[in-house]
Amino acid sequence: MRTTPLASAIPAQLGKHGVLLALALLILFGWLRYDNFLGSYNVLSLLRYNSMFALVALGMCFVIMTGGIDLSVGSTAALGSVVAALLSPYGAIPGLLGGMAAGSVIGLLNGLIVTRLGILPFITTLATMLAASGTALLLADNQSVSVSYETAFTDLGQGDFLGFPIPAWIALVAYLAGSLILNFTAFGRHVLAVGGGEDAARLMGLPVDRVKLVVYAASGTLAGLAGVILAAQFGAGQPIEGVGWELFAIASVVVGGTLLTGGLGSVGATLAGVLLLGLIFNILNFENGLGWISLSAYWQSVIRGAFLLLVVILQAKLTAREDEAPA
Amino acid sequence: AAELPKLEQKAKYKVGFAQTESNNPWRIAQTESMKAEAEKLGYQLVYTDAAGSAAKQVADVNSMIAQKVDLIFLAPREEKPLIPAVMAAKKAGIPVILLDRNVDQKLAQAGKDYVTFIGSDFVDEGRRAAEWLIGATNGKAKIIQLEGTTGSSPANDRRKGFEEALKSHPGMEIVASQSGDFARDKGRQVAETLLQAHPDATAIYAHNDEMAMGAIAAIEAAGKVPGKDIVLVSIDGTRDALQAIIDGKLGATVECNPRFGPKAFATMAAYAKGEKIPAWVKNDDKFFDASNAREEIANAY
Amino acid sequence: MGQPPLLSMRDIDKYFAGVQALARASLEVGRGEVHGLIGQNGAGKSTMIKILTGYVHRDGGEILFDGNLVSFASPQEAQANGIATIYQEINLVPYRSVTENICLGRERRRMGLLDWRAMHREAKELLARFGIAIDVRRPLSSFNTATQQMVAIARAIGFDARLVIMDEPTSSLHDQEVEVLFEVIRQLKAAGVSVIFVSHKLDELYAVCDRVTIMRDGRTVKVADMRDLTKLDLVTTMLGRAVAQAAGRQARTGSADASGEKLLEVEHLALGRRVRDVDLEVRAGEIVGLAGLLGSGRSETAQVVFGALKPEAGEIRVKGAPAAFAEPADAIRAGIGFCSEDRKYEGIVPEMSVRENLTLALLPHLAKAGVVDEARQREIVDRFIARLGIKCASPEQKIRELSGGNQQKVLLARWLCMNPKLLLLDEPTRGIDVGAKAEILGLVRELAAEGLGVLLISSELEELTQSSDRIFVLRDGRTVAELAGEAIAEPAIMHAMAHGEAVRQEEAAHG
Amino acid sequence: MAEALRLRAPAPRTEALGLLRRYGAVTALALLVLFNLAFTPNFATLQTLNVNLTQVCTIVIVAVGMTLVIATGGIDLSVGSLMAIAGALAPLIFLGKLLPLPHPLVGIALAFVIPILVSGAFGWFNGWLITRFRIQPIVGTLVLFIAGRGIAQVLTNGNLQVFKVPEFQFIGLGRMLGIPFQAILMLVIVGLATWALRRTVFGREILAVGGNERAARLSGIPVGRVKRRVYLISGLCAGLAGLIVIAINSAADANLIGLGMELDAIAAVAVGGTLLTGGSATVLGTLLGALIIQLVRYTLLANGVPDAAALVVKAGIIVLAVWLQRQGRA
Ligand SMILES: Nc1ncnc2c1ncn2[C@@H]1O[C@H](COP(=O)(O)OP(=O)(O)OP(=O)(O)O)[C@@H](O)[C@H]1O
Ligand SMILES: Nc1ncnc2c1ncn2[C@@H]1O[C@H](COP(=O)(O)OP(=O)(O)OP(=O)(O)O)[C@@H](O)[C@H]1O
Ligand SMILES: [Mg+2]
Ligand SMILES: [Mg+2]
Repeated sequence: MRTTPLASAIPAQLGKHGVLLALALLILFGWLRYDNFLGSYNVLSLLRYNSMFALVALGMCFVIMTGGIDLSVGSTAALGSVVAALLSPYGAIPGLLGGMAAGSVIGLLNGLIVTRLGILPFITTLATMLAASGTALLLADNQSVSVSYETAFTDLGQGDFLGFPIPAWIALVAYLAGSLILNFTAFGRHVLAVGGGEDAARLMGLPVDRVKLVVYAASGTLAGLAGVILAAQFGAGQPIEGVGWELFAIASVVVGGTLLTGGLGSVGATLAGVLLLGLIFNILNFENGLGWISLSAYWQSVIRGAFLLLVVILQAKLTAREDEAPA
Repeated sequence: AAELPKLEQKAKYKVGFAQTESNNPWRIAQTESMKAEAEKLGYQLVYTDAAGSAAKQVADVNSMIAQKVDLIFLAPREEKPLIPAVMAAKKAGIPVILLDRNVDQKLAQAGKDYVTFIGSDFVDEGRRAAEWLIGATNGKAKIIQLEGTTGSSPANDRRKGFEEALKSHPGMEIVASQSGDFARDKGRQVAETLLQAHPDATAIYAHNDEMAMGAIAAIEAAGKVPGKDIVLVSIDGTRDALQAIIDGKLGATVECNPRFGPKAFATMAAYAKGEKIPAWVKNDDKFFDASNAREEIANAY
Repeated sequence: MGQPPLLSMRDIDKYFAGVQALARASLEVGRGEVHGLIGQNGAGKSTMIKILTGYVHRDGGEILFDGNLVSFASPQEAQANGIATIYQEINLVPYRSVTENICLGRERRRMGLLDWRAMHREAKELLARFGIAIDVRRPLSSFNTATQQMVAIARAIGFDARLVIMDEPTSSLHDQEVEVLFEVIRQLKAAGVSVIFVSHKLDELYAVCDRVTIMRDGRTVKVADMRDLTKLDLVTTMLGRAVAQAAGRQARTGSADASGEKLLEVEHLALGRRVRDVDLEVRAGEIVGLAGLLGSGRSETAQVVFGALKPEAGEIRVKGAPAAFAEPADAIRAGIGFCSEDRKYEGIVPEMSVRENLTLALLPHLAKAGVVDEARQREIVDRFIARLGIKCASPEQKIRELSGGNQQKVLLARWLCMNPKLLLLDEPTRGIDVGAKAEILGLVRELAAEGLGVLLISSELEELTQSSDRIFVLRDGRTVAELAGEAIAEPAIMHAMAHGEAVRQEEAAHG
Repeated sequence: MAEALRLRAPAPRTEALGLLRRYGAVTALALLVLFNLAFTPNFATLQTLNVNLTQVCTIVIVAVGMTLVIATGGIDLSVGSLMAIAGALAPLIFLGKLLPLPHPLVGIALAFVIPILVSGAFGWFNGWLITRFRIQPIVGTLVLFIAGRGIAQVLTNGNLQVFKVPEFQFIGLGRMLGIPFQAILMLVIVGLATWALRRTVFGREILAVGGNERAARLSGIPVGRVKRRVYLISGLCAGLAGLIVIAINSAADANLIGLGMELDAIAAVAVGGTLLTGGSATVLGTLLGALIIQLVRYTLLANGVPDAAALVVKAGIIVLAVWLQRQGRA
């Protein structure tokens, strides 16, 4: 991308390299160690499953670039899945739109509380996280809501297009759009400016509040979309799903080299981050498949933590080097 | 729809066990029992843990399919969201045996989409708890219900069974019903609060033993005597619970045996031989109270 | 002309937490006029401007812009109405590219998408007007304070506004850039654009302004044509008293200290592209000036000496003993103080009180067993507030609420109260009014007389020549000249700053 | 001229807000108490106070550590997991599973010391990670958030450890002068932290680092050490809380100890009026914040509000309380 200003290119590039390197190594490791690891079945179901997290992480990426954070994405997705499931009998489109709308509502709520009441994003979205899952449980009457198999709704999650999972297509399109918006629209640059220095952005006359509002709304909507896929892929709206999704998303974004303090970020690297972290679970399952050391769930979380540590340190080292490099 | 996939007879199998979560004694006992049995038979066990997420559990099953296991034991996190996993396995020609929870019968049937369901009946557990309590209080009690994790199917079913059984007994009144997340600490805190708000309560029904243990602590903290001032009944049959029964603190507990290993692999062998497998291989769960706690505690988990 | 003035602010009142910052202040700017705005630190200049641009809301008064009543809700709105502003603290986004910092808010689009080529070109062209040629794609943070200031100005010019406000734009500029800036201002004037120009440097006001408004304690005390106003009038009106004319060179502690012990010796210091080969020496009781063009490496030299940056090569000796400080803390323990040029990002702790800020570096000495001796703390704070004439509601006031100049004074006090042996001052009088400036330089000299060694980095040659016993001149990170005694004169320094290599060769030839 | 009138809103308003801000949390708490007195069956009893005090202790203790961390501009997601580690470790020690014990009392003594030190060490590790590699606190502590519980589970193989050791359980069940011992612990810790923040150099350093890190460093404040210390303290607090939890339950369940504690603690800090951006902190506020959250929980349970609805109400109250706090800061 010749036309991207180096300013955002350099760090993002390094971030990319860090995560891409790790990703490549992990894939190589899996390929050498396990049979059928790169088999189309595994790859496709991996993509199908992680497309949900990809969408959530995309929204998170934008929020974080403004210097904010959105803890509500997980339960927003759950809410979206419930709404979508309830609407699925009326067809794929109503389900889709319904789920996304539910997400948008939570997202807008976040945006409004953050901008109008001036409450910090962390605490705001912490609250809406509770609210969203509460609402989901109420709507679903405390249990999973079966989707209708009469309509084409389930294709949104289970269907293929050109031999490629539809959810993955959706995520792909979303990321292309995201990258385009970030690098080639005024809004995208404003997002980064707000994250780079809110007061400055304000004094520069940028519509800071509107930018934030839109970003949170977008994050909510994407979470809602993830919820729609959740419902469609597993045939049920699940009010108690989405636990810990926000942390998964944050981790992917950071692993992708985006600064949590805002102002710097890369959409593509975020996607790589999602795949990287998603792959860990898959690898661990295959490891158990070898049947030598059948890892307990506990060791798995220890290993996952250690791995995150590794990647984050690698990431930090790269960015640090970038800082020192004579600008 | 297509035929139920067959399982050819082999000396050694590579079987998958998709566990729901490992964050409570019951699940841990279940996993141990499965691993032990697999070891005994010398089978290779592909074990995955969904950490309480139905979605991840489906992904886990998919990774098993990718690894071309011979058969999958699935302990469904929930009834509906696991349907895709069952169907995917069937499509890949891998038979599935469900453990301890069934899947939505409208969407998948035993003998057609999966081999069978081995397990207890949560609704029935709730009913048995209710029946004991009715007897123990001769039909008159103000009950506090400590529910399991909101939205989880055992919580829903155990509540359903219990409340249905009480319908015919106007003397049995549920004064408060709140979730204790199947956890001892949360159960304790909720019990403390509810006892405070409802000092007239005479009985507690906990959806599992852990919460019952918490409730006992709460009752004692409130300066009352568990078993006398307040009657407790719960579900699972853990060693703790049986000890509490012996100590006279807990009234009774409905067994919900986690040791699925032997029965699960036996069923698998039978299926390989081509025997006819019933749609529901019921666990005949015991019922523990003062009468049998002493002799049973030895082999409780 | 019958036309109403472009801007007239009348009877503006402003309270901050009950304290009155502006009292019926007024400001009137004609069309195509360059209007000076001057006043002591805390007089209310910046507040006046922030009120005009809608960044803070006024508590009273009215604003007429182009003849009609206005009340901008936000800088955005002011901008949209043709008012471009350069605020006192540089307010740009460090991480983003120069282009973005210039073009944000009025992006160029092609088919709905950003047209980066056009925007880079525009940024280049705007900067070219200031004789600056840099890679506009690089993050702003990779350029030095002066360049950043120029970018801020370029941004403001970029909006073809009808009123351009500059709040102390020259505080971090060098004479060269200042000249360029003036040229641009004249261009604007010629184009009929009005300019509000805030500065503490009198010469600058006389150089560009047609008229001037003098503020004092939140009031407008005088409006006059620049021509009809002598420097003395201006200063006395502004301070409300006569100042002891800033003492000239003769008042310096004199070359006697050439004998003083060597506090600091720096040899062949190098760090990256900015510091290549710096030699320095500071003796006890001596004020050593450090001159150089922008980006010549002075600040980073100071930061290296202070242990804030790690040198790649060279030797630093303190009192003869080799010293390589890993952390500023070590340098401070060795009796060195450093007052950064970047007040906002390296100086104040905004949420803390004046008291806490002032004693921040002193804390370890104020503590008995880790517990702060608050009585002593207060006593010290009160003393320095008095001594430096810091204008604040009380020592408990949050420092962010102080005016720029007063914040600077607090930061100076932070180091003076340490009574250090060696003080590194990077642009210490930036944004300080003439009265305070004379006081501060006087104070520094007193301390020097008591044996303090001072390294004074300043962009004001006058300041340097007046205060320094010795001056080192840096050029592109190299020490290119050392001037002492009678050799200290502005022409000599300028010559060295401009074509230093030559000088250096001569020296080499001699030795 | 209506506009001018709107603009002419000098001192009084700001002072009113100042009051609100100073007493925002208190007001919220008072309202809650009044509500309960009105609607919650037999609320006005000592036992109620007792129940709430004992239940809030662990949150407060953890939240105090969290307050210090947040004051430096950081955050600590790992507290829940650290509680689990400490909680899992203690029984292993006094039940003698880890090391042979010359005398049971020795085991009990060690069971207090070692777990707290261990979780403190992990806390320090958080700080080291964050300072050494300049990793964002949220991510740096996320590592132990994930791995920490795993470690605790590995220690115990996920098994529940039940015990009856009165000497040990005193911190959870004991009483001094009729006051629950854990409540006394809590008050002592709150007092200490308040004093340290107000009077000591360390307190100033914390606020300076949170307020402007670069300035703090240039003023000779050992930024790295300060940060590592607050995370260490946060770890110690979490460890202590972990011990209290298992003591009350006379059982340690590595899977559940302190689950979700990080969010409760952070909420308490925020509701208490400490800025999550760092540079300011009020430990007493945190205490109030925790009490508010606890009382909300109690109120909802006691009045039989179903879990789902309770979540929504909680959300509303958190936002409201924090908003009250913010007034006057505006
Ligand atoms: N945000 C604020 N809160 C409280 N008081 C403030 C605030 N901003 C400015 N003040 C007070 O208003 C008065 C005027 O400040 P202002 O910044 O306008 O002075 P100034 O003329 O710009 O001084 P300088 O030349 O040093 O920049 C000062 O006394 C300052 O303490
Ligand atoms: N990459 C960077 N990020 C942030 N600040 C920087 C960077 N590079 C240089 N600076 C700052 O820019 C300022 C100017 O750089 P330098 O010290 O080399 O020139 P100088 O002679 O001090 O110029 P000035 O007159 O602006 O102080 C210094 O304060 C330096 O710390
Ligand atoms: Mg000013
Ligand atoms: Mg400099």
